[in-house]
Amino acid sequence: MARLTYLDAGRVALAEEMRRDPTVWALGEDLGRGGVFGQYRGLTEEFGPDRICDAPISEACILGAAVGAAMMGTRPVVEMRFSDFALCAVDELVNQAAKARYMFGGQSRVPVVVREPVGMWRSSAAQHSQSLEAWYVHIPGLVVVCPSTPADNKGLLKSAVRCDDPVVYMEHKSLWPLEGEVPDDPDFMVPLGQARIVREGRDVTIVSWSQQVNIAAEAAAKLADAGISAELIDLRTLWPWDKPAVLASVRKTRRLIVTHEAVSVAGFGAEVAATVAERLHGDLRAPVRRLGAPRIPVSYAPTLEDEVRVTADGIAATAREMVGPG
Amino acid sequence: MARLTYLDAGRVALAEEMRRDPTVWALGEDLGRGGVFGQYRGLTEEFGPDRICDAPISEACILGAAVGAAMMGTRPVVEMRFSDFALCAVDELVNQAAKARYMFGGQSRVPVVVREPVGMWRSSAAQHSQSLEAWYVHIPGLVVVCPSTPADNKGLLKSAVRCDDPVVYMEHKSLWPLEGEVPDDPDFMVPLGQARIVREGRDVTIVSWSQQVNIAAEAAAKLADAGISAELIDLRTLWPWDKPAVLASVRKTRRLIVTHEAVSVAGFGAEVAATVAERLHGDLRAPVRRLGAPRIPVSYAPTLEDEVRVTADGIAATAREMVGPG
Amino acid sequence: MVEDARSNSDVERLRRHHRLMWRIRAFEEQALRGLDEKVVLGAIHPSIGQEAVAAGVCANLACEDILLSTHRGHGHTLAKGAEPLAMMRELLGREDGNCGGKGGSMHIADFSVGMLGANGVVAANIVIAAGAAHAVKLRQEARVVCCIFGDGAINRGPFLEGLNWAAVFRLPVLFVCEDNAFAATTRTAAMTGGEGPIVRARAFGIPGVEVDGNDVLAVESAVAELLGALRTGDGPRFLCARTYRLTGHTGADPATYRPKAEVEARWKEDPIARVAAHLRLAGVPETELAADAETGQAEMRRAYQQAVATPYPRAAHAYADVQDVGDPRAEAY
Amino acid sequence: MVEDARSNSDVERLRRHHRLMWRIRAFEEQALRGLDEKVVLGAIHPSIGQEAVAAGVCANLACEDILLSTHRGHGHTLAKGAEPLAMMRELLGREDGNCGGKGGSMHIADFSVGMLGANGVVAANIVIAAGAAHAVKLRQEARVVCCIFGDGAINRGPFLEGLNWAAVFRLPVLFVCEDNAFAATTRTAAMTGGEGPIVRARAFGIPGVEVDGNDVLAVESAVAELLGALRTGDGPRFLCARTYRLTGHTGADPATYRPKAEVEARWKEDPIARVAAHLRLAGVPETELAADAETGQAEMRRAYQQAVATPYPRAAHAYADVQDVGDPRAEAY
Ligand SMILES: Cc1ncc(C[n+]2csc(CCOP(=O)(O)OP(=O)(O)O)c2C)c(N)n1
Ligand SMILES: Cc1ncc(C[n+]2csc(CCOP(=O)(O)OP(=O)(O)O)c2C)c(N)n1
Ligand SMILES: [Mg+2]
Ligand SMILES: [Mg+2]
Repeated sequence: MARLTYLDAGRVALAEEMRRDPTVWALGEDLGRGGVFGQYRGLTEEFGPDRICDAPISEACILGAAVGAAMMGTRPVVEMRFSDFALCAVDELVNQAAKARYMFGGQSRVPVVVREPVGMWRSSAAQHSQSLEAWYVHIPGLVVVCPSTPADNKGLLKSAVRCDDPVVYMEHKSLWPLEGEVPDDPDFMVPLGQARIVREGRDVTIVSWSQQVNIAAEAAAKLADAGISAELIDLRTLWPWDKPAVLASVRKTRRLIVTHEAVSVAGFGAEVAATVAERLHGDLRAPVRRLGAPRIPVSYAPTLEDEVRVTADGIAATAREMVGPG
Repeated sequence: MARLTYLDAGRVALAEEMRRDPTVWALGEDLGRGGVFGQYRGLTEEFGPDRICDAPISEACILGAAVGAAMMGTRPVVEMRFSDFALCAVDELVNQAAKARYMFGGQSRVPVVVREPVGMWRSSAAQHSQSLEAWYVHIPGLVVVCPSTPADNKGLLKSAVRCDDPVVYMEHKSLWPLEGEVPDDPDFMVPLGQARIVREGRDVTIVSWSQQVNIAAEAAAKLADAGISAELIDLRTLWPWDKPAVLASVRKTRRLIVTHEAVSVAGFGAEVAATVAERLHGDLRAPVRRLGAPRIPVSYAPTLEDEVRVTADGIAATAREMVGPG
Repeated sequence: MVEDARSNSDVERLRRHHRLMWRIRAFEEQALRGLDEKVVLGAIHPSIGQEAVAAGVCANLACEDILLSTHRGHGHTLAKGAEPLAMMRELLGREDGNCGGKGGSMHIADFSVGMLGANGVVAANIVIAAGAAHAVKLRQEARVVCCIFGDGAINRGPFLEGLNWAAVFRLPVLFVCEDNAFAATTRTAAMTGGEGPIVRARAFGIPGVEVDGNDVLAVESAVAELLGALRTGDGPRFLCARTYRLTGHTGADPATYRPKAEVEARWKEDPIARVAAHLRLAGVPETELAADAETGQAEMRRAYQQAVATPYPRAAHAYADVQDVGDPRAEAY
Repeated sequence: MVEDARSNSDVERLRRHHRLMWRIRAFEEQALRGLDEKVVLGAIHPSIGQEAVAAGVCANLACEDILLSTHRGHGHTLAKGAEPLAMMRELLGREDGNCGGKGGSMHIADFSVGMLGANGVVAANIVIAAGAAHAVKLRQEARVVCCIFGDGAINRGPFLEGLNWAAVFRLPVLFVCEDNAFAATTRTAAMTGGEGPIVRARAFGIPGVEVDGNDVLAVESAVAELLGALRTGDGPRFLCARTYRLTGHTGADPATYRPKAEVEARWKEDPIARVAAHLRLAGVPETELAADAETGQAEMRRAYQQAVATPYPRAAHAYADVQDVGDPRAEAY
C-alpha cells in the first residue's frame, strides 16, 4: 500500500501498464510536459516521446488516430484534457470507435481508453465543466468508467487499458488532489462493472459515482448522526453498471436515491431510477428519487456555479423525507 | 386543409417561413438540388441560392456558421442530412449554440434550427440509423422536437423557426412518405412543448414520439380489440416535454409504458419513466415500463436490423402483462 | 498512359489491370442489378469509371499493406484482394458476408487482406489511417498504409487534422484523393476554395503529385514512386487522381444535375476502354479482351447467385460483436 | 515599424497605441495580481507581449464591425472598446460583469461594441466568424468581421472548414492568426506540418500577408490594406502576426519549458517598449510616456477596486438566460 493522490494513482497505473505491455502508449496535447494536470509527469522520461506522444490541437485526429492505431495492434490511451473538448471528436468516438467492431462483423476490436476529465473545477464555466457520462452509456460498444477514489483510479485504469473495448474513462478534476491508500501490486485491478459498497445501511440506498460519491458519503454520515442508516453504493462503472448490487441493496433498504453532478434531466440517474422502479416497484417504501443539476449551463461566478451542485444537505434532506418521521 | 406527405409538410413550412421572414435561410449539403430526400425541392427556384445555400461537406462549419449567422440577426435552418453526421458538429451545437446565450450573460441569442433526420431507414446500418434525441435533451439551452405526423411537421417546424432558442429538429426518415391532412393557414403553428393525445384510454398510458408513435398506435388498436383501453400520447417535443399531460394521463390510467426507437439504456424513456415513478409512485397499479432498442448498434441485414425494433406486438404484450387478467 | 505496351511484361501487367477492372465493373453492375431486383439492400455507391484508381493503387500494395476506403469502396476492396462472394453476400445482408451482414456496402471491409474498411462518414478514415500508420511506425513494421477518399472529403476538418498529423510524425501513409469532380449532386469545384487537393496537401507539408486517374498505368507508376519514398521512412505522400463518376452518386441517383453531353464525353475516357485500346495496339486479340469482360461478369453472376442462395444471419447474431465488457448477451437489456 | 514618426498625426496615432497598449498591459497585470489574491477566479490567459496585435487590428475596426477572439482575449476586447470595469467584474465573477458573471475571462464578450466573444474551445470561433460574415453578406451590411485565433488553432479542423467556407462564399472576414510560437506548453512549430498559417490560408484560396506582430504600425497598416480589399467585397483575407507570449500560458503557468534566455531576448522586442522608443525619437518626453503607463495602471486599479466592491450575482440569476422555450424557471426541474 502507498498513499497516493487520485492523480498519481492514475499516473502509476498507466506507467505500470506501459511497463507490462509495450503496445500501450498515450497521446494528447502537452503530454510531454506532464499533461495539463500533471497526470503524465515523468512518463516521457521513462517511456520516451514516441510512447508519450505530444499531439497537435487536433482532438478529432487524436481520437481518430487512436482508433486506427488500436486496429493495428496497439493500445492507445487518449488524453482529451477536458471532457468538453471530446465534443470535437464525437464522430471518431461514437461513429467509429464504438461501432467498428460491430460494423465490420467482429473483424476488428478497438482497445482505446479515452480519458476525459469531467466535472466542475473552480470557476471553469460552461465549456470546461460538463459531465456527459449519460451520453456514452447510451452508445452501444462503449464502456464507461467514473472512478471516485485513488485506489479505484489505479485499479480501474489498469482494467480499462487491458480491456479490448473502447472505454470512456472519466476522471473528476476536483478529485486530483484526493489522497488514499493504493495497493502497490502491479496486478492489482478493479474489475469493470463492479460497484463498491462504500457504506452499509438499512434505511435507504444512495447510488452515486465520481466526485459525487464523496458528497453522498458526507450525507450518509449526517444521516447516521440523525439515526438514519444509509447504504452508499459507488457504481464506479456506468456501463456495464452493477445492477445486481443496486437491486440487492434496494431490496433491503426499499428506498433509492440516485445522485450525480450532471444535469438531472436525461442523466444517468434516470436510468438507475427507472430500472429500480421497473424491477422493484412493489418493494419500494417511497418513490425513487433523483438528485442532479438543474438544466442550466455551469456558470463562472461561485454563487451561480453553486446553484448546480447537489449538496450533502440536499441529499440528507431527501433521505429524511423518504424515511419519514417513522 | 391539404393532403401532404410528412416530407412536403416540412418543405411547405420552411417556404412559408421564408416568405414571411427574409432573415430565414437554409444551409446544408446538396440543398440546391432539393436536399438528399427532396425536403428542399423547389426552394432554390423561389428563394435563390443565397437563401437556400449549398454547402461544402463541412458539418462543423455548417453548424458553426449558423451560430455566427444567428448571432448576427438571421435565422438559419441547418440541414444535417443524417443525424449521425451531426456528430461531426457537436462542439458547435453543444459547446457553442446551446451555451452562447448563457455564457455571454444574455447578450446574444442563437435562433438556429438544426434539422437532423433520424432513425432506421431500410438497411442503412450503424452510421446512418441512430436516434440520439436523449443526448440533446440532456443539454441545457437546447429545445428538442420529434414530429410524427405531416401536420406536426409543418406546425412544429414553423414554431421552431420562430423560436429564439437553438432547436434540434429531428425528422424520422421512414416518415417522409407518410400522408396526412395539413392546415393551409400560414399562421398554423403547433406550440413547442405540448403533447398530442393520439388516442384516449383508461387502462394504460403509452408515451412515445416520432415514428414509434405509429407503432404504438397499432399496438393500441390491437389492445382495443382485446378489450384494453390504451391512451396514447405523442410527446412531439422532448424538451420541454409535456409533463402535465403525461402525469394527468397516468393519474387516470395508473399504468405507464414509454416506448421509443432509440436504445433503451439511458434513452429519454428513462427520464419519462423515472419522472412518473417519482411523482406517481403511489398511484401506479403496475411498475412503469420502458420499451426501446437493445444496446447494440443497428445492423444492415434485415434479420439483424429487426432485432432492435420495438414492435406493436411487443408493446401490446407488455400492456397486457401490466393490466393483467383482471 | 504510357505510349504503348513495350514489352511482354508490360502487356501482362496491362492485362492484369484489364481483368481486375472488369471484375470491379462487373461486380458493381451486378450489384446495381441486384438493387433493381431489391435483393441488394441499402445504398450502393458505384465506382464505375473510377476502376483505374483502385487497380493502379492496389497493384502497389502487398497483402500486409493497409488500405482504408470510402463509401464508394467496392473497387478498392476487390483490388486489395477480397473475395467477391463474401462481398456480394455483405451487400445482400447475408451470412458469411465480410461483415456478417452487419455492415453492408458502406462498411465493406476485409481485414484478412489488409482492407480496414469503407466508411459511412466522409473523411472519417483519414484520421483513422493516420493512426494506423502511427501504429505501424511505433511497431517498426515494414508495411505502409494507404487511404483513399473523395474530393468532397477535403472540405472536412479531418482532412486537415489527419494530413497534419501524418506530416508531423512522418508516418508511412499514402493519401489518395479520388477526384471525380462531384460530391453527391454538387460539383466540388464550386465548394472548394483554392487550387484543390494537391495544393492543400503541400501546404500541410506533404509532397504529392496529380495524375490522370483514368490511366491505370499512370496511377500505378505514380503510386510506385510515392510509395518508394514512403517505404524508406520519408514521411507521408499524396496523390490526386483525377477521374469521373460515370454513374449517379448512388444506385438510385439518375444524376440529372449534369448535362448528358458531359457524361457522354466522359464515357470516351472510360478507363477500361483505354486499357483495352492499349492491349489491342499491343496485339491482344478482341476475343481475349471480350473474354476478360465475360470472365469477370460470370464470376460476379455466380457470386450473386450464391449470395442469393445464402440465408440471412440468424437474429441472435445481432447481439454478437458489440463488446466484451457489458456484452448485451450477458443480460437481455 | 515605420522609420520614424514623420508627422504630428503619426505621433498622435502612435501615442494612442501607446496608451491603449498600456491599458491592456495594466489590465492584465492587475488581473494577475487579482489571481494571486484569489479574487480573480478561473483561468487567466495573459496576452502580455502581444498587445500590438490587439491595438493594430482594432485601430481599423469601427464599432459596428465585428470581432471574435480567443481564450486570450482581454486585449482584443479592450481594444474593441469594452469597458474595463465590466470586464474586471466579469473576471471576478461579479454582478454587472459583461456576461453577468456567467462567463469569466474565457468567455469575455461585449456585443454592444461588436465583440462577439472569447471562446473556451480553440478554433471554435473561426467557423462562427465565417457565419457572422455570411449574415453580413446576406443582409448586405457594410461591416466586416475579424476573427483572431492562435497558431495552435490552425491544426484543428474548423480552421480548414471556416477558411474554406469564407473563400467559397467570398465573405467579408479577416482572419488573424496571432502566432506567438506556442500552444500551451508546446512549440507549435513541432506540431505543424508545412510552412505555417499563411501558406495554409493561401491553399484554401485566401490571400494574406505576414507581419511583425510586435510592430503596432506594421500590424495597423497591413490590416488597413487587407480590410480595404475586404470592404470592396473581394472576399476574405488573412493576416499572420508573429509575436511572442512573454508570460506563461495561464496565470498559473511558470513556463519552465522554455529557456530564460529566450524569454529575455523576447522581452527586448516588447511591443510597448518599441512604441515608446519611437515616441521618444519623435520627441515625446519621458514624463508623458510614464504618464501613459501610470494612467492605464490607475484606471485598472480603480476598475479592480470597484469590481472587488461589487457583489456576486444573486443565486437566482443562475436560471436566467438559458432559453425561452423550456425555461428552467418555469419549473424547478
Ligand atoms: C460527414 C458526412 N457528411 C455527408 C455525408 C453524405 N455523403 C455521402 S457521400 C457524399 C459525397 C462525397 O463526395 P466525395 O468525397 O467527393 O466522394 P465521392 O462520393 O465523389 O466518391 C456525401 C456528401 C457523409 N456520408 N458524411
Ligand atoms: C479544442 C480545444 N483543445 C484544447 C484546448 C486547451 N487549450 C487552451 S488554450 C490552448 C493553446 C492554444 O494555442 P494557440 O491557439 O496558439 O493560442 P495561444 O494560447 O497561444 O494564444 C489549448 C491547447 C482548448 N481550449 N480547446
Ligand atoms: Mg467526389
Ligand atoms: Mg499560440
